[in-house]
Amino acid sequence: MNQQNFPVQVAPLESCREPGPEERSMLRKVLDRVGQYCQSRSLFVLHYCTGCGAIELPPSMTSRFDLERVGMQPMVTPRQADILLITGYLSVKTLKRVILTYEQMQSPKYVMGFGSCTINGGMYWNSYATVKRLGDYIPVDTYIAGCMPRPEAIQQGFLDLIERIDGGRAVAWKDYYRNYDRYLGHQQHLFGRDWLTPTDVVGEAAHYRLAGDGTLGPHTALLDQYAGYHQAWGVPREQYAELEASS
Amino acid sequence: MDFDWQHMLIELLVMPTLAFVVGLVMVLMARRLRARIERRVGPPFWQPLWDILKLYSKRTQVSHGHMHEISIIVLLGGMIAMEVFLPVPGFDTFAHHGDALTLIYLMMVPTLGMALGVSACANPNGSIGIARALTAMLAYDVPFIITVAGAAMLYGTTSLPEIIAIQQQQGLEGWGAVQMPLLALAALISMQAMLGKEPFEIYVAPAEIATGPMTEMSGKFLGSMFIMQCFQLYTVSVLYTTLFLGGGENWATFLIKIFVVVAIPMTLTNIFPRYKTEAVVAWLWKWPTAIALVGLFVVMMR
Amino acid sequence: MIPSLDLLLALAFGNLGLMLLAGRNPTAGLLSMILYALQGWVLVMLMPALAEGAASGLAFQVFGWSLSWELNGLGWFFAIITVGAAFFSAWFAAGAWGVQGTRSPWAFHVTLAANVAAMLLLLASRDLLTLFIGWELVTWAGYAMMIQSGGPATRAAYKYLIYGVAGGLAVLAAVVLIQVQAGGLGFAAVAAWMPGISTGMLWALMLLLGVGFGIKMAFLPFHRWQAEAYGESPGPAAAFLGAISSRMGLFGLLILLVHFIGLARLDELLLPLIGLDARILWMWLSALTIIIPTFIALKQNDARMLLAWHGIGQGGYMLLGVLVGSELGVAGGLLHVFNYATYQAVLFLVMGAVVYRTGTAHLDRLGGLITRMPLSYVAMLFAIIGLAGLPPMNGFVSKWMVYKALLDEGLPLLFVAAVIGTLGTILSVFKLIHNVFLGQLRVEHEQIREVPFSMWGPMIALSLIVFITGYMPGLALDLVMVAQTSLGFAALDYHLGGFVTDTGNLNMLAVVSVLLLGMGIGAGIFLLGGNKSKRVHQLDNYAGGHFLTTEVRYHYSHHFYAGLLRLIGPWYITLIKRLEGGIAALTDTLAAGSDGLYRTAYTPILMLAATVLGLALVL
Amino acid sequence: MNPEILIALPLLAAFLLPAARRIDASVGIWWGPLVVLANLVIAAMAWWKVQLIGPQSIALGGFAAPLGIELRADHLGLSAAVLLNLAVLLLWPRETPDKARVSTILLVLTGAGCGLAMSADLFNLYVFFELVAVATYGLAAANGKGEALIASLRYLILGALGSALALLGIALVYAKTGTLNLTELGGMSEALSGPAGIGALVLMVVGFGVKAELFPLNNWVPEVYAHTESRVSALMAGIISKLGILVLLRLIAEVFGGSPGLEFLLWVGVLGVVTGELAAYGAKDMRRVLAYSSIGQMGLVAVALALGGETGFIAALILMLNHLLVKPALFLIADAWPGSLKALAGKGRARPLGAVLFVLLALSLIGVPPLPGFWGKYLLLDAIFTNVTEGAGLLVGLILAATVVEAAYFFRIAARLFGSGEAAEESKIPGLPAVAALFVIAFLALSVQTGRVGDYLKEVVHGLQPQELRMAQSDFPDPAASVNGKGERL
Repeated sequence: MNQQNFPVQVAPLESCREPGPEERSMLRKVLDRVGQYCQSRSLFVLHYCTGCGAIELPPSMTSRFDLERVGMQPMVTPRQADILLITGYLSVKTLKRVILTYEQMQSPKYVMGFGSCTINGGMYWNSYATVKRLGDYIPVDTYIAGCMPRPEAIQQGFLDLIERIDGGRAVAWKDYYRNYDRYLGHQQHLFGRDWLTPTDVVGEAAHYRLAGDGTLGPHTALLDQYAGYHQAWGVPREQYAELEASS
Repeated sequence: MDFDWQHMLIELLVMPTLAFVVGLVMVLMARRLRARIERRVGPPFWQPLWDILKLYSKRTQVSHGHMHEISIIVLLGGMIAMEVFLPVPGFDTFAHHGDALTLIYLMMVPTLGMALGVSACANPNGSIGIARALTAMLAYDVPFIITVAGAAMLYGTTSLPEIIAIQQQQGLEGWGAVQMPLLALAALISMQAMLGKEPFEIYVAPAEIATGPMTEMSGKFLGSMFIMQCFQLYTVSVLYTTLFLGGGENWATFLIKIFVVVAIPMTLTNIFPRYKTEAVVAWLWKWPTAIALVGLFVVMMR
Repeated sequence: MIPSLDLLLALAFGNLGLMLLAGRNPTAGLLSMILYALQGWVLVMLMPALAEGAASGLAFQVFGWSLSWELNGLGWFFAIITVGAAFFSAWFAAGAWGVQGTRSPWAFHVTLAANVAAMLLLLASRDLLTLFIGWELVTWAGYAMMIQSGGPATRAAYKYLIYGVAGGLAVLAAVVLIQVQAGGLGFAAVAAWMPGISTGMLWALMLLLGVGFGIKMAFLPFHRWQAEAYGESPGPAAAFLGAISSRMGLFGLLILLVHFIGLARLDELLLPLIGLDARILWMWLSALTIIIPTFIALKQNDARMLLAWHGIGQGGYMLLGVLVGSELGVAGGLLHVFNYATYQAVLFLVMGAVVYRTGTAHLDRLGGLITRMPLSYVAMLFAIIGLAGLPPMNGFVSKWMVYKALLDEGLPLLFVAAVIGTLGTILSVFKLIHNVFLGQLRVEHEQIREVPFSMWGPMIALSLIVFITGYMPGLALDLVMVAQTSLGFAALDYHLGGFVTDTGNLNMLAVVSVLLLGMGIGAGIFLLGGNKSKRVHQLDNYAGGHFLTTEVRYHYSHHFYAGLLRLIGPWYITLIKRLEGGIAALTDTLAAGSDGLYRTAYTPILMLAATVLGLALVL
Repeated sequence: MNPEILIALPLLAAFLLPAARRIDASVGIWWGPLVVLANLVIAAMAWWKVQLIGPQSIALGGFAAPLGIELRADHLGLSAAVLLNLAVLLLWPRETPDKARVSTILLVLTGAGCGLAMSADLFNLYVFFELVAVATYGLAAANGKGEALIASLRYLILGALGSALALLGIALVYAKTGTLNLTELGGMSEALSGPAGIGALVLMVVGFGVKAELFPLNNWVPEVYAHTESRVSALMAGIISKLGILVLLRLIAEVFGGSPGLEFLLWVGVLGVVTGELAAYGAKDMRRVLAYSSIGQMGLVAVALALGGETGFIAALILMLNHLLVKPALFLIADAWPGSLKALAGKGRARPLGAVLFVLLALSLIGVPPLPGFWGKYLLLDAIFTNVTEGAGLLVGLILAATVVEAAYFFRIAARLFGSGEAAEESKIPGLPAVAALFVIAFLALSVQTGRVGDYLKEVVHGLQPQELRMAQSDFPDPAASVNGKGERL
């Protein structure tokens, strides 16, 4: 592997931290409150349906339970979605996709672990290829236990989440930015040192003032080391050719 | 032509706002209609507004470059300009500065803006969506243009306020829908396609190309496209009402007319699956075009 | 210097001589720019003298015919576009492009100067003989311009040449016929003679001259030569050729149809059996010229070919507008000549810049250049909006005038045909800008930069003209009116922003202002309405969970509009192509036969046969 | 000096050459050119004299015209003589095994050609024509190559047969009228309006047409031009073919004007244009292309001749003049590119001047304004539309279609020349041989001065004494008196 460094631009951390409640203006507070309310009333769900639990979703969405009543709609791409719904077990391969999808979603974003598999591996606990705890890799707001949970449980989970969003308590997504190094460490442990996504979480944390003490660390340093391979943006062509040759 | 600046400024601000509000209600109506047909309850009253506000209040906003952002501005600007040039009861100063042809071409500006922005996102799903949207435009504009030509022939003018005045002078008999029913029918079908509703819904196609143009749209970008949807419903219905239903005598009848006009495609859309792209083009170039041509000849014979 | 036609021609030919001598000098481009600017100045100064015609002191006597030149309003209008197009093309070639972008800057400057001189000579013709001489010069100068880059251009130019020679000879036959029949060749004399001639003769002349001029304009069914010939020319040459060269055919057709025959006489000329009159026939041919090449353009995979095919299609609007015959229509048709020249030049220049930087114009091998060449992108954006005929650019105004004139004259089907052409144009120009500038940037284009000022300068300047004449069409209409009154039509009633008619108005000042204000409001909502956005990398993109890397070509460019083409693909009939092939094959066969005839061994037998047959024939 | 010297001097020199050669071998080299140079000077002086005092008739040996031999020192004859001498001098062959023998041939050719140009008597015309023919047979084989010999044999057979037919035609004329003097025959055109007269014209067209490269008497052309030295090809295509036309021009202008037999010439000409240009399109090597193109051009001239009238004759003359200057230059320039057309790729870049001039000259052949070929074609079309009542459209269509084909093959060559290809090897022959340069300069002068040359050609045509003027006059007039010095009709 090549040893060249492509540093990720990070602004000084102080200016990247979220301002405390006392620093926000009155208008800001009002707008944030309105925003929170709207966020809780309008939730676009991205279903990550790899497991068997997906079968319980159609009844929740259609005429029997009609989740549109509470402003929920299914959405197609991570860019548009607010909730990432993980239905069932995750293999090591699919977890990579889940992490990419999660990172491509726009904050505030919420993850729902659906079924026992996302909590402790469930019936796949003995499998070498499945992930035991989703929460190690991405921050999860709500787990819905059961194998598999009924639509009523799903509904309850959503309502619970709505309540917490409205109250400003569903902030697990901030944890991902603040303690990115820890999540990345788990990911690297599973996928290897050269694990990379095309997204730029550290940059986002800096840009949106979401950084914390745990944003940078030994694991993000590894990112710098391997960034150039995937992100040829800004890489001089001859260097890129070298990289191509070396890979 | 003397410019009444004060009045114009009011129009410039009030008309888009009105259009947005009416459009929001139209979106709500569409969603409720869908829910009713599917035996659901449907969203609450404020849902369309909440959606847009939520999207605007997103903490992170992904941009794919300046063109991505400029295109949204062009999209909103084109839509606002379009609303201003529509003749609605009490506000038609600007409608005198353009005509039906101007309006039809102005309607393409937001589409072009959206197309450029989507392409700037560098996502092939979006590009495919735009390619399909433009293909659909090529398909539905042929019958639509024939109906516009027929209307221009019938009324002898392309000025929208004039067209309204001519229809209102003659009462219900003077309505375009009565005078040229075939053209009105063809226009109704093209309107269905213009709004991108089933069976002509080819460019959003969530299951196929991941919502096409909206694939990479997030946050306020997506919110702006939701706003565009409100404007679009409003514009198309007002245009149809102006050409075929005598325009608005006053706001009460006007609102009834435009909501009825929107309700038709919104109902139909829920009972159809989607066509393939080439099938959309073939169908639109066959049936509505034939109807419109017959209608045009009928108009020209008179 | 007193501005006169002599001075203009002297400048044009002086420029040609200068370029022949000094075309290799790095300052040649600047020099020729100055000379084109001077020519433009002379033209502007000539404007007041046009009412009675600006005559040249130059005169030759050959075989009893006197050759002399005079510029009238129509020629002046075309001349000003010619000189303008040459100015911007020369500007583009004056800097880096002339050094690195072309095999021979000398060839470019010389052929450009030759084209301008030949066109001015043609536009200043006052009789059919000088017209024909100018015509042939333009044809050959165009050929010289096309072959300069060699390679596939040579083949394309060869095809152009065959068409051009055939058209030129058709014109020649008509000129001689008129000379023999009418006894004179002056435009006025011919126009005075025309009303008296028989219908058969009129058809014959219209066919000969129409074919001759129509070929230059790539009028249907002679449309197959142009795209390749213009597309394969190097950037600024293609810009010049595309902007104005084929409009010489329009100039000829205007003289023929409007000046000589007259629209009223065209109405009386009925086609046998069908009962259509000649004017409607010409209009439908124009409409087909709009539609068919436009949809051929949609299929192209080379940006320059796509543009060149559109150039053919746009020609249809011009003739269509003029043939409507109303003031609005004529003004629209002529305004479209101007507008088209502006945006077509921009488009070819931009593609020239792209080729200069990337080495290709293939639509499958580009993409995402907006981040690298933003100025070129802006220029192309303005120009494609113009080409598509959407507000707020100038192409919308002229097309609106043509549409409106068609509707006012009660020709809704032609209106529909014209709009279908526009719709097709929107589709293909979007494909153009998408595949070249938008979408994903390819790895091999990471390092390219914007072109230097000498190249983006003319592009941006022209695209500003595209916008400004769209905002204030009255500016361009001032020029158009000179040509319109010279053609014998009444002047149109217009103001700076557009028109007030009984049946509908257009005020571009209002439309564009509202559009700009709307964008202002939109910008306010969008930029202030939410959190500030963050630019992400192009590989940070939705791919259904797939990890994108630079090895993944994540750009939809190949087989664009797949659905549409699946439907209309089989509709592209290749009748004309097959006809061309058939004629070529027939010529080959006849050539082989003739060759064989001359290789026969028993020569005296032929002689005796000829003698016997000859005696039998005459006795 | 008397114009008859023009004939006598070269012939005498030709007879003396074998003897003179015995004295010193080098005589064989300079003798011929020197004599022709002298002859050229004499011809130029005679031409100038005609310019000053007008055309003259010369009775050889002092006998009056009907009995004696009449020579006509008029504009046409002397112009042709000057051009012939000039052309022979410039295009003196180089690749010959025996220079003296070629000198003899060329001297005979010059003398006979001058005689042919000035003869006002059918029999003399025939005699000189035969002399020219014999000289050209020799010339065609002069480089001693096998192919050239075969080609010249083919030419010989055709030429001999043609001469016999021409003689038959002349005999017919004599039988009908009892005279062979052209001036006198001009007054007797009624006697020749019957089948015999028409037949005679056809026979003479066939006979003289062999030299004039008329269809289908011209299948010697490609073979001969392809295999002789380029200078000989240039000479034969440039000037000798024009001598055949000159005979026909005199016959038609003075005797057979308006004869139905001209229709034969017309169609022979049209077929020549069509087949010549088509064959050139199909030809695979440069020399053949030029040879076939020559056939096409001579066909055009024949059409112009057949149409007659002032316009037709001027058209024929300008086309001839154009071809006379262009074709030799083309042959000489093309010398640098022998063999197959396919080998031409990229060669033009090595010799840009030659290639550009090649294109320019080709343009004139195609008829592009303002080059002289254009005016020829223009006048030809004018003559067609004026004189042909039926089928003018067909005629024009065929000629113009052939012109398109002409443009097609010339520019296929041009495209190859300027196209990409391997770098051309260095060849001995420069891009633009000096002689070709002279022709090109003359051609450019013609292009610039087309108006003035046109005026002169008008005078030449007027000098041909159209027969209707003759018929009005009862007795035999003095040719010099019929036209005043300024060339205006009386």
